Amino acid sequence: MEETKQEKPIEQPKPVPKEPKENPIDRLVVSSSPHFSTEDNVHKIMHTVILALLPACAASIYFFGLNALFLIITCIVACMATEYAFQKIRSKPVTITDGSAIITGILLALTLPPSFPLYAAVLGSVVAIGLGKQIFGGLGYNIFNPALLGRAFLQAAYPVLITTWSEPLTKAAKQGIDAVSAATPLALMKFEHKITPHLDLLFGNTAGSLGETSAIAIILGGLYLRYKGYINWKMPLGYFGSIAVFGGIFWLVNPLKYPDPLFHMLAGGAMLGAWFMVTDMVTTPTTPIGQWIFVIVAGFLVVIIRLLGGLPEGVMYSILLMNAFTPLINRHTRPKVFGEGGQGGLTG
Amino acid sequence: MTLKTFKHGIHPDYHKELTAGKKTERAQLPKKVVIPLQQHIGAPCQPLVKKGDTVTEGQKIGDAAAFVTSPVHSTINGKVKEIEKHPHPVGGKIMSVIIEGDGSVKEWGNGSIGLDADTLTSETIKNAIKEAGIVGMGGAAFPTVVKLSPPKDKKIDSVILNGCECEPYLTSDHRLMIEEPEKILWGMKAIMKALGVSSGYIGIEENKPDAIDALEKAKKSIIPDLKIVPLETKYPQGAEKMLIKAILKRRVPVGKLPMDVGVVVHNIGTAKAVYDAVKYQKPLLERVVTISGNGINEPKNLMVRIGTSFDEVINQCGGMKKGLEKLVIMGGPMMGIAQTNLDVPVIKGTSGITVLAGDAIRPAEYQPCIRCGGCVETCPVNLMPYRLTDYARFNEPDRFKAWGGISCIECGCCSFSCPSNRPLVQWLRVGKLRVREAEKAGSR
Amino acid sequence: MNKKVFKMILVLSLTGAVSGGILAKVFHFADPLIQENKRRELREAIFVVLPEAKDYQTIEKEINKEKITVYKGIDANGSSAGIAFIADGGGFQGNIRIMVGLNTDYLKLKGIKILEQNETPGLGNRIKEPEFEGQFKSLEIKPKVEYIKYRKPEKPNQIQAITGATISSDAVVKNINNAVEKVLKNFPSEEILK
Amino acid sequence: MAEYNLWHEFKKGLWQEIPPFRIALGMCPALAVTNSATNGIAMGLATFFVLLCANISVSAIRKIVPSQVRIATYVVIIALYVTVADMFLAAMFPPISKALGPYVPLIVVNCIILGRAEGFAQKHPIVPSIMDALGIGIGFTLSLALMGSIRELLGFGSILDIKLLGNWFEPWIIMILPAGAFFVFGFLVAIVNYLSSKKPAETHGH
Amino acid sequence: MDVILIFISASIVNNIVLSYFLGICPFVGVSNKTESALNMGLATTFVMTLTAAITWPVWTYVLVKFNIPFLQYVAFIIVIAALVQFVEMFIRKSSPHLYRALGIYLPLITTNCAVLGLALFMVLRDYNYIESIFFGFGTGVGFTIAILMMSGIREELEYADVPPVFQGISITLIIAGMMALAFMGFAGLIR
Amino acid sequence: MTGDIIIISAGSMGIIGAALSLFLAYADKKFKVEEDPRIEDVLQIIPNTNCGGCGLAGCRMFAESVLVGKVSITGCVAGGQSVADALASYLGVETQTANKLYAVVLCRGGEKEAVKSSIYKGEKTCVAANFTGGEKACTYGCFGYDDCVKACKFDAMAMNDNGLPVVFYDTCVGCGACARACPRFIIEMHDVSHKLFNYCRNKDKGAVARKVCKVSCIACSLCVKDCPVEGGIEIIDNLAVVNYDKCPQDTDAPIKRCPTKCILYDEEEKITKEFYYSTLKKTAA
Repeated sequence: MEETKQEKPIEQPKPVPKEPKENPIDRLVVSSSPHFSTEDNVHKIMHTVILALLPACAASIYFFGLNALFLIITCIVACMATEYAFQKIRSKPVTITDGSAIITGILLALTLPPSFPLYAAVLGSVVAIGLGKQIFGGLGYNIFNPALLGRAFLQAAYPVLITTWSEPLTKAAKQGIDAVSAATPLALMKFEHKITPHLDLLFGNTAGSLGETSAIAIILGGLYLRYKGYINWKMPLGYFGSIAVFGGIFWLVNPLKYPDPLFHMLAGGAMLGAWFMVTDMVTTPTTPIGQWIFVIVAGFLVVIIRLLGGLPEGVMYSILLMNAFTPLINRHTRPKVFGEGGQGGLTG
Repeated sequence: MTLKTFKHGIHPDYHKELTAGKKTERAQLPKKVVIPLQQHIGAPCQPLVKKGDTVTEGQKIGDAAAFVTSPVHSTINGKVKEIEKHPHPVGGKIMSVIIEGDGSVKEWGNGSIGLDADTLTSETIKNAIKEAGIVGMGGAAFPTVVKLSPPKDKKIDSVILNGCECEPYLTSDHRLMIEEPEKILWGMKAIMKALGVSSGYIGIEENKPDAIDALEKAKKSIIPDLKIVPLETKYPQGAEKMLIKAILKRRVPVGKLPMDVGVVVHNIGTAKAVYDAVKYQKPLLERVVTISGNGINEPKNLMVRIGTSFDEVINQCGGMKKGLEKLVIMGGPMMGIAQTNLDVPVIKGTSGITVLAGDAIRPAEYQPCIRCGGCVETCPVNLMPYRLTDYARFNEPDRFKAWGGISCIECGCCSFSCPSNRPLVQWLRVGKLRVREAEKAGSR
Repeated sequence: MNKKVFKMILVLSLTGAVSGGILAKVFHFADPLIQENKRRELREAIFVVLPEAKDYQTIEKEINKEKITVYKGIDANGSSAGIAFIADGGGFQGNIRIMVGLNTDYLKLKGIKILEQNETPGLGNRIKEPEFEGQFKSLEIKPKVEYIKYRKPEKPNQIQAITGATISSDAVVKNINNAVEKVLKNFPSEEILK
Repeated sequence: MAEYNLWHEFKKGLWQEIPPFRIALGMCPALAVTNSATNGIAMGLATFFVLLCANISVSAIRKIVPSQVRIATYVVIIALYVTVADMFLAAMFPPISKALGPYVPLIVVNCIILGRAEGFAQKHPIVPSIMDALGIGIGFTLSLALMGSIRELLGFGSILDIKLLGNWFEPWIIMILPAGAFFVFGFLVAIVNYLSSKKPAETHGH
Repeated sequence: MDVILIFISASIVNNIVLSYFLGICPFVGVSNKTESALNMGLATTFVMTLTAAITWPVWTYVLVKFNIPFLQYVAFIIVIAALVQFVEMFIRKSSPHLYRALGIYLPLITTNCAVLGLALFMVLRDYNYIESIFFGFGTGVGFTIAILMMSGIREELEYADVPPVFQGISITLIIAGMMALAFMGFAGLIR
Repeated sequence: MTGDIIIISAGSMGIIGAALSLFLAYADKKFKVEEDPRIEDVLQIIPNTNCGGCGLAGCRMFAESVLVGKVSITGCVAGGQSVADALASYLGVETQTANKLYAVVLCRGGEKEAVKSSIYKGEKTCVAANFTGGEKACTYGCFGYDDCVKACKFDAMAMNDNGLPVVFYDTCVGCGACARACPRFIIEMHDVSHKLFNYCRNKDKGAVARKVCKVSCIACSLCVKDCPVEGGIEIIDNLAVVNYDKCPQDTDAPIKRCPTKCILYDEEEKITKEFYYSTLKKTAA
């Protein structure tokens, strides 16, 4: 018995499709209903998201110069290379052209400080795609937002490098120095109780990660996505709303100590998070109620971490934490099946 | 005023312009018809004729003793050539009577339009409908008389005529409403009489204003207090449960019938057939079939004898386009059934024949689910299809059932809206099958 | 049935008793060594923050039911080499215990040594690096020890915080300030110097 | 026959059942104290000692313990040896004792020890139990040393405090943190899975 | 107020599984189904609360009083072992269904290092009786949260295309690592 | 002093131990639950793969049932004779002979033989394809997807080059999972003594059947005539059906004149071997 088991081939050969003799067009197609489908597809969505990210990239290059450009390119290339390598090793179809790796690369780059060393960015990209996505089986199966996972890994691996910020070129030029190490608006708020003017935050005239600075560029991209119908309006709106409400409560309690809600929304990663990470389809709930829970709790966590926690910024952790809860949320917020529950057919 | 509708659903391209403006033409008399002995939900009929018998148009050739069943009739004059298993458009092979025609046509009465409603009793109407073999003509083919005979404990208070025709491409009901509104309304009146119900509704999607006009105009003299309800154009507006929700705001509970909330829903075509049956004792011999789709050379609405083969019908519409992959569907593209063989006959439930070609066919390849939630957002019965399909694929009938999978109405919204092009409905069907299997095994 | 219960009780209590006995015996041998280790550690820490000290003397006081201990350093000449005490307080994650050495003039620190900390490796835990600890050498404690960020200290009572680890730096400074304040209040210099 | 068995009992701990990768026991210490190779080895040895003593004792008294208090009795015995080990470390190697912190007492609840006591020593006489403890103990120590080395190398650039990677290497602090421990452990399990899935395939060719 | 902080700290900020690596074995072993994970979490929470409630007096009134603190481990573990066995018998009697679901995992609570760890931490941090109970309860809740999250993720992964070598313990640990990363966001929240 | 500590330690531990064991003894008495401990033992004996071959819901159910005598000790088909023997000796009853079953795939219309009528665009599993019909014109034959192979828990099936499932005669334990997985009921479970099979399920008339597949049964009745025993083979529903009660299984006489070679004798072992050779060749190359 043992012997025969050993002999048995591990790989079961798939039948080789035979070339049909007759012209295949003469044969009718059969498929299960519906035989019809929407024109949207994954590639289209992904490419639109990339397009929507361009303003933010452009803004970061404007403010931080070539450093930003190199960082973005490095992340994209490293992400695509990792995806390619993983899929080759697993002998799965290579899907680096579907754009999802590019998005991860851009998003990762946008969360890094401009002076971040490129080798570390490569490490982050490998982690983002390798650990964040491919280990779960690739696009669609990942639990955590890959870009944020990569960034969280880097934050833990290189805590110093990732908190070393520089002033944007626009300010540095004014001060006549090349690159000045500086604090982000949130760090200034937290440790030195200085509030950066809202206008600077809006246009991006502050120190910070590539994509944290210019709120307006991100809003542009986000609105474009919304216009194309690829993001659910609930997600950014709920997230901002939740941040504003909880931030506002703190502000009302002590306006001197805590910043106003608008500051919360404009500073740090809240913009990028709200438009491009909370709206990530794969890692957020699919049910209507679940989506509300996700954004509200995430917004709450942001405020708590920013104001009471040890770290100045909480957007990344708030989203990662909620990502981990997403499967549970999905399971427990199943919409009520039509006609389910109650006898109330007549009243319903 | 916002239009009445239900929650969720989708807005596909309807492509109704191909045939919506085309008057219904009478198809050529077929030389041979294949009458399957089962064209309805319920017990199959036993043949009443033998090979070699001569039959006339309208002669009953098959019947069964069961309650839920419907007799079948010969649709031409001729001779029974064979009684054997023949491919059926719903799939598989069904015992069918094959009749070779002699080319003659029977005349059914042709008097003034209208019924002598006062002299008709509920029983005579029901009897006429039963004898005429009328089944729901929207596709499900449930025997009409059964719907008209509710159990005593179920009080029916409303009748809805379903004129939504939400399936893309199909226009057969639309044409019927424009061309024969009086007959439909008289049929409706007979149905209401049979049920003893006074409140009637006709639900029509607002993309058919001409049909609404025609019915509004005609109803004044026939049933003045009938309500014609324009509905939002949205798929699947025509699904029974959705229609009842939209018009009466009632929810049919899971696993229950419209009857349970006091409603009976009939199709437009059924109403017209009821009129014919009651007025002329004419069985269901022919029906309007929309032949459309981008693979058809001349899309048309045809009045076709039941039993005519698809091949013959398609040939009368200029045939199919050459050089492209083609998909022939009985019904519309959302819920219709793909055909492997064009030898199958038109049956009572064939509302259309849609031929898709080339790029219009959904590709076979699909990508992994990106959990966009599109299927959850569009599902009219509030399911989570992406999750249910996992349960179906990994054969977990318990979970499938617990998550409400058996409530799926297979409308196809989920697959339609899936950006990864996943065959969700197919998996859901597998899941439902597995639940049934598990239940059978459990009760064993 | 009763026999079974009896056996259960016997086995478990016997096992308990035997292990209790064995442990007591082992403890008897190990405890002096463990205590010795602890003493040596303390001694070394005191000598780090009070470099001139060759010996020390423990002074304990109970104030408001709280025991405060200071160690008076004694140099080669037998005169006071400053006093040392432990500053204990919350850090970023868990407690930070610092041995603080104070000059006898009660104006300047002689040095500090981080005894225990649980800060983020690579970030907060750089407080135990000599570059950071060294900043406290001869630091003025009046009015208070302060930290500043991103710049070199400007005043004699300032140190530079560790970049990215503001909270840990802050915790160290706070702990030291608290402990110093407590010591200054309860151990007037005359008392120590005598 | 006995000798053949003994060798087998010893050997299985080194690869076939190497903890914590193949039999998922004793994961807590494997994660918690392996931030440097030294700590890993120390923890491994301490566990080894307790395992050996516990296996011997349990095997010796296995016949007189009633089943209702079996687990309680065994854990008491284990706790006894753990306390001994703890005191020994505190007395002789204070720095290591400090680094291992509260994880030495947690050897008591290391599933490996109770697992082996329940699963093996309880059913076998003393000598095979010793061999089992030796094999599993050595396997566990090696595993911990391996994990400690990897984490120390990536987290500090050194192994056993000897700097191996030059200054060009910016240490990955994460490797010293909980998250890094989970990642390294996860990957090691995957590698062991991979290696063991390859093995039968090789023999398949013959 | 203090007890609430202790509770939050034990359950979320300093999660016993994700930042102290305690209780990994059941965390990995019983987290493949949400239902059994929840039951395991509840059983553990129950045992933990009881442990805190019983070990505290043992520590204060026996070990400290008689000056025999070195018996700590032995005394604590025997209490825990007895408690777990009691819970096992109780569940077996009261809910055979639950017993079958948890089955072999119940004894695992004994070797759940989180339980002993909790008793040791409790002593180390000098909590008073009420604080100890809240600490025990909070730790149990923290364990439950962690194992529930993990089970949710793992149920999701049943349908995912995880590479075979990573399936099982490996991916579970890696996810735990990711969760630990995410929980780092709470660092410094309660000092 | 030392003596004191030892006595105190030993004493207090002894008391704690005694107290707890008393407590446990009480709990043990109070919460006593009787469960047949033999269930675990039986689970150790049977393969415990939950294959469902016994027709019960899982192995535990089988263990419970066999202990109360609801099912025979030969009920575990996956375990076969050896498990039946082991159970017999465990339960102290006389052993019985287990019928060894194995799965037979009754369709040989693979890629080469069957005519294709359509292009299937949908999920490539048999159960899904059964809703619409697959590529092949024959509506009774094998779809050529691998539901049965996936259902096999014993690695006793594989798809061959011709797109048909192959049963490994030696490895098959006869649990029937594949037969249950097949939506067209092509796979049947047979006793090992059965050797003669009609490898076609097409119930159409000969002319129709012949059109869709080269190896279809056309109901020509030649095998019926050639069968040495009257009524050993009958034509039912346009199919030659072997009546195993009557038809002798030691002769290949009936297959000699079969025009389409759909009825074959002693083929299963051959198929398995052929498959081995072809795959071995491939792995070597």
